[in-house]
Amino acid sequence: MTIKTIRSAFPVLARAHFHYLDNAAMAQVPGQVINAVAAHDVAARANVHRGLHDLARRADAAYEAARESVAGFLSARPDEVVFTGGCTQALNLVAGGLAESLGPRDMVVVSVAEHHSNLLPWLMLAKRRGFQLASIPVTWDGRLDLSDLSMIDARCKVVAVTHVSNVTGAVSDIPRLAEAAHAVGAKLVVDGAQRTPHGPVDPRALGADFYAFAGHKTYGPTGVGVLWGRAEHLAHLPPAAWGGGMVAGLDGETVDFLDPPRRFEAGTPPVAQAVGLAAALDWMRGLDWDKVRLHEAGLTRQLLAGLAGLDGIELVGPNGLEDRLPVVSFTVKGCHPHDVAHLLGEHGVAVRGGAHCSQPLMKALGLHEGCLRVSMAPYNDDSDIHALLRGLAEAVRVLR
Amino acid sequence: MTIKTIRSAFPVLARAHFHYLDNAAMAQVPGQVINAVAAHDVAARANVHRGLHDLARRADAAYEAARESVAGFLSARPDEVVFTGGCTQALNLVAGGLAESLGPRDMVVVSVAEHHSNLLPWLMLAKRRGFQLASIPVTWDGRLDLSDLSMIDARCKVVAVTHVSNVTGAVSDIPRLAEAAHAVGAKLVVDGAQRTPHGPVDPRALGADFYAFAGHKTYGPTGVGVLWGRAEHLAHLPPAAWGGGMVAGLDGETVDFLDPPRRFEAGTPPVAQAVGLAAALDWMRGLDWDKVRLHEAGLTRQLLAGLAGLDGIELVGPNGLEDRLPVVSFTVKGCHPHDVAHLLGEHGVAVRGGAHCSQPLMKALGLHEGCLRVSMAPYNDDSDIHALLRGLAEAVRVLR
Amino acid sequence: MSHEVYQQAIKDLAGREAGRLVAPTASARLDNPLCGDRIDLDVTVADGTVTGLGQVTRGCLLCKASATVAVEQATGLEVARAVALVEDVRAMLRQGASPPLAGLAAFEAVRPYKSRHECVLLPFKALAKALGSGLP
Amino acid sequence: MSHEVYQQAIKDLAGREAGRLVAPTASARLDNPLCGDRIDLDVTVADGTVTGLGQVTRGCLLCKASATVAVEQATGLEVARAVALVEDVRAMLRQGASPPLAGLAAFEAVRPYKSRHECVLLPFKALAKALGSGLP
Ligand SMILES: Cc1ncc(COP(=O)(O)O)c(C=O)c1O
Ligand SMILES: Cc1ncc(COP(=O)(O)O)c(C=O)c1O
Repeated sequence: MTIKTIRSAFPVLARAHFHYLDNAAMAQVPGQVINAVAAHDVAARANVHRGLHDLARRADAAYEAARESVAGFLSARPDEVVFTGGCTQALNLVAGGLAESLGPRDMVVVSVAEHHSNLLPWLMLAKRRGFQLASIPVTWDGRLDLSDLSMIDARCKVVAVTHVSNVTGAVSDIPRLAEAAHAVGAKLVVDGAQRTPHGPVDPRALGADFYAFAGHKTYGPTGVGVLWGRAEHLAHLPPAAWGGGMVAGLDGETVDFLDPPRRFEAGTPPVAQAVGLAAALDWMRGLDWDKVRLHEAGLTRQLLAGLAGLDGIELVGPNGLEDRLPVVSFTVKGCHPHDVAHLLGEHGVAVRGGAHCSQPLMKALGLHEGCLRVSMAPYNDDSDIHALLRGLAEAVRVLR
Repeated sequence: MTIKTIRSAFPVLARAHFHYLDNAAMAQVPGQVINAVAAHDVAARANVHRGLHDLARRADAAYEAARESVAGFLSARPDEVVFTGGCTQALNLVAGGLAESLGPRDMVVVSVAEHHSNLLPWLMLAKRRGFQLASIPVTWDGRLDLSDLSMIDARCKVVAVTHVSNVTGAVSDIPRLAEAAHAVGAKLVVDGAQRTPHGPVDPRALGADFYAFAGHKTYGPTGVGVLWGRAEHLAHLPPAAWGGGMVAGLDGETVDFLDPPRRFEAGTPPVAQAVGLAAALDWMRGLDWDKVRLHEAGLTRQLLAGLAGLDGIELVGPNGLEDRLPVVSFTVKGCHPHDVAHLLGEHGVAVRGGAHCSQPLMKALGLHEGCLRVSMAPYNDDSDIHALLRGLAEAVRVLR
Repeated sequence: MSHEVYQQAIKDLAGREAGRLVAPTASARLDNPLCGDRIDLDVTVADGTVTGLGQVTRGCLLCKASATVAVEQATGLEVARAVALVEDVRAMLRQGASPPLAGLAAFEAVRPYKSRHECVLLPFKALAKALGSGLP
Repeated sequence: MSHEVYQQAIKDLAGREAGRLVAPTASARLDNPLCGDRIDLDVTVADGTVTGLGQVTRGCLLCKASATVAVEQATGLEVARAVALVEDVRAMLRQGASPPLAGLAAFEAVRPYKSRHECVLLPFKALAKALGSGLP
């Protein structure tokens, strides 16, 4: 399995002089995912659950097989896997469900490094239900500062943190947070959006109680995400969205919800997208992740070294490779991130500039104008890093 | 434009001896929709909003063009079109937003004919926020009984009804309901899931304030739906899901939401699915709907006549063609709907049997075992009706 | 039209409804609200053995037929054995295990139709419930 | 690398920040929190005419350059005219209308880059806001 083989699976990468380094926003998609979705829509398209004709049986089988594929990726049980419309929806689902039993004497602990999608649901529900919200601060290099976890006390019922920062690539110490949360009987919700693009993960072994991720960042289709939850917790979680396909009985005001996972899948689920996500995860599981991780780390090292050689670059986040994934953010002295990203784009290098839906982190790190983010995937190679560094030097020359 | 031309757009229909009459659960998809989604994922795949590279600009353009296409289909403004994960999610979004300002002195009026997706959100929010829920009853043939609308009184803040019944095909008198709702200052939420598969619609002209529909029932992808709302109402509707991409500013506890429609699109939206839906609606807008409606009515007439000629069939819903779309439900004396649907399925005829996520209607009509539903689309033809009637006669012979 | 699932044996079974018992030791009502199926099942037990069974079922042919097998062939079984039947029937349908009761052979044809498995299982769930084990 | 958007004219404009006025008739602060852009704009008005403008802008080059055009070329305009500029700039960017101020010609290159339109518009929105019209 060479990087060339990996690249060749992605039709979009065949474009010449095109360097996609915006993977943390949305990853590209292998041809087999595109084909799986198309094939499903031609040969197995029907609504799922209790269909009695041939297409419906195929759709049911494909959808439940997709659930098993996700379960395999997460080393979990299929009935612990809930398909949602995205990572944000998964986080809203678990926040909405858990918030049902929270009130003014309770607290939820998030971190300053959260993406808005793992902050706003808790913030808005806190206003609504009156519970407290506290934030784990970050260190100067954007890591969660776990030196004082005393805020995770008896009032704390939920700790909700990101597994990997979408800005800095820093990997959170989930086992340590799990220990702190479980010591006070709190549940640990982990936002895995930036972790799952870099290989299979075992949220149960990490100590998470709930784990969310997005299809489109994991080489799968848009329009699908996953909420995993321990069976014992899903069993008690009330649904936070309601509709067809999730009730067993409905008699007047009495509603009898189906067991998980269907209780959480109100309405027609994203069937073809779940099938596409399964194809993406199957593709991922075919990679040698020890090798891929080395490759990604190599690119990160190369990038960090290249940035160190440029004038006026200030890193945002860890400057080493330990406990970090291949997401690297930085500022360029005297240049607004949007101007730089724009010029890089003209140069065929796709990166992102801005606040990255992480305004509290930007504020904590004093980044009023946001920063530039380079985020890599297994299909990136030296040429992408070279193009970026070359483009960066030229952008600075143009802008200054 | 012949039915043959229409059929030929749908790859799945090329299968011999295959009669798809389960369109109300999920419609089939034209090849051009499959291609549009695949093409997007190869050539314009990136996250939307503020991307500064080429792919991101294409993604933005494609996504906003999709919004314009939906707006065209609904004779609406693009900023009145919110993309959601489905019709159920659209209904949860509007219910959640409107419920924010409802309390114990308020009332929401639904109907007995609602699909669970337009009932459960209101029912659950009523429990939570303490407002009252009242139901418009149905007549013996499953139509909304509008003879006494006195329940739509000063306490009533929202009327939420289906445009077309997913069981009976009956078309609700939306203008009359709009008049009643608006007379008391209530808002009218219309569930258009079963209406949009049968041609463009103008919710504003009908008097609706909000209108929801599903992509997968409208010849588009799964994983996408639409909430339309009058600009003047969307402007005041609080969001009911939160995440990235929907806030302008976030400062401590102060959240400044973006204007509609983005305020309601938390997280990465179903970009490729929106593009696919637009392709589906563009395909629809290319049809001559006067002709298609005649064709659909002809099939309905043929089906009703055929059923009348069979022994022990009892119609559920209107027995005529007036104010009804091509959805026909019935029971077969002495035969459980699931047994009949199963045997029809073996015969290559896809129909649905059961409660159709409409338990209150089943109860009101005394259908403990549910019913069989035949639902048609423009691509259906005589041969489908013949196969159904033949299959039905044989199923009855086998089962009795 | 394939009649495999709706073979005569199934229809015959479905046509034989035992009716309720007059003096049951225990009873259970079980619904499958998704399709409106409902079974009322009565059982008499003596010395740890099922000594009598009755049932009235509203539901599809498969459910009615399965209910008949349950009442006709679970009589005489030890309670623990009767309770375990639901798992055995599930294994028969899902994993291709052999039928735990002779009368269930007719239901092997249901295996490929996953959405019908519940219909066959419901009477055995009701039996387990009546025997006080709760649902699996 | 295409420099069209970042031509020398834009860079020159961005480099000329007028600074705040000492005794403005009105001021407005406007944020684009999505990218952290912030403009503080001061205006003096006499007899229905804009007589002076000042600004300090934190933001990208396009925003800073546009702010310079606004303060340098809106002076002398009638208030209503100055308020209307934001719509004219929008029309220039979106519909290809001609630049409402000579200095805006340099911004025609921004047309294809929709996500940058807001950067160019912000100073003109601030101008309209300062002139008391509220935002469009
Ligand atoms: C009338 C009606 N409303 C709402 C829905 C829900 O749509 P979806 O399942 O696509 O969310 C359906 C379809 O299942 C329906 O028929
Ligand atoms: C860390 C993190 N969490 C959550 C999300 C939200 O994911 P989505 O936008 O796919 O719902 C993202 C991506 O935008 C992310 O990077």
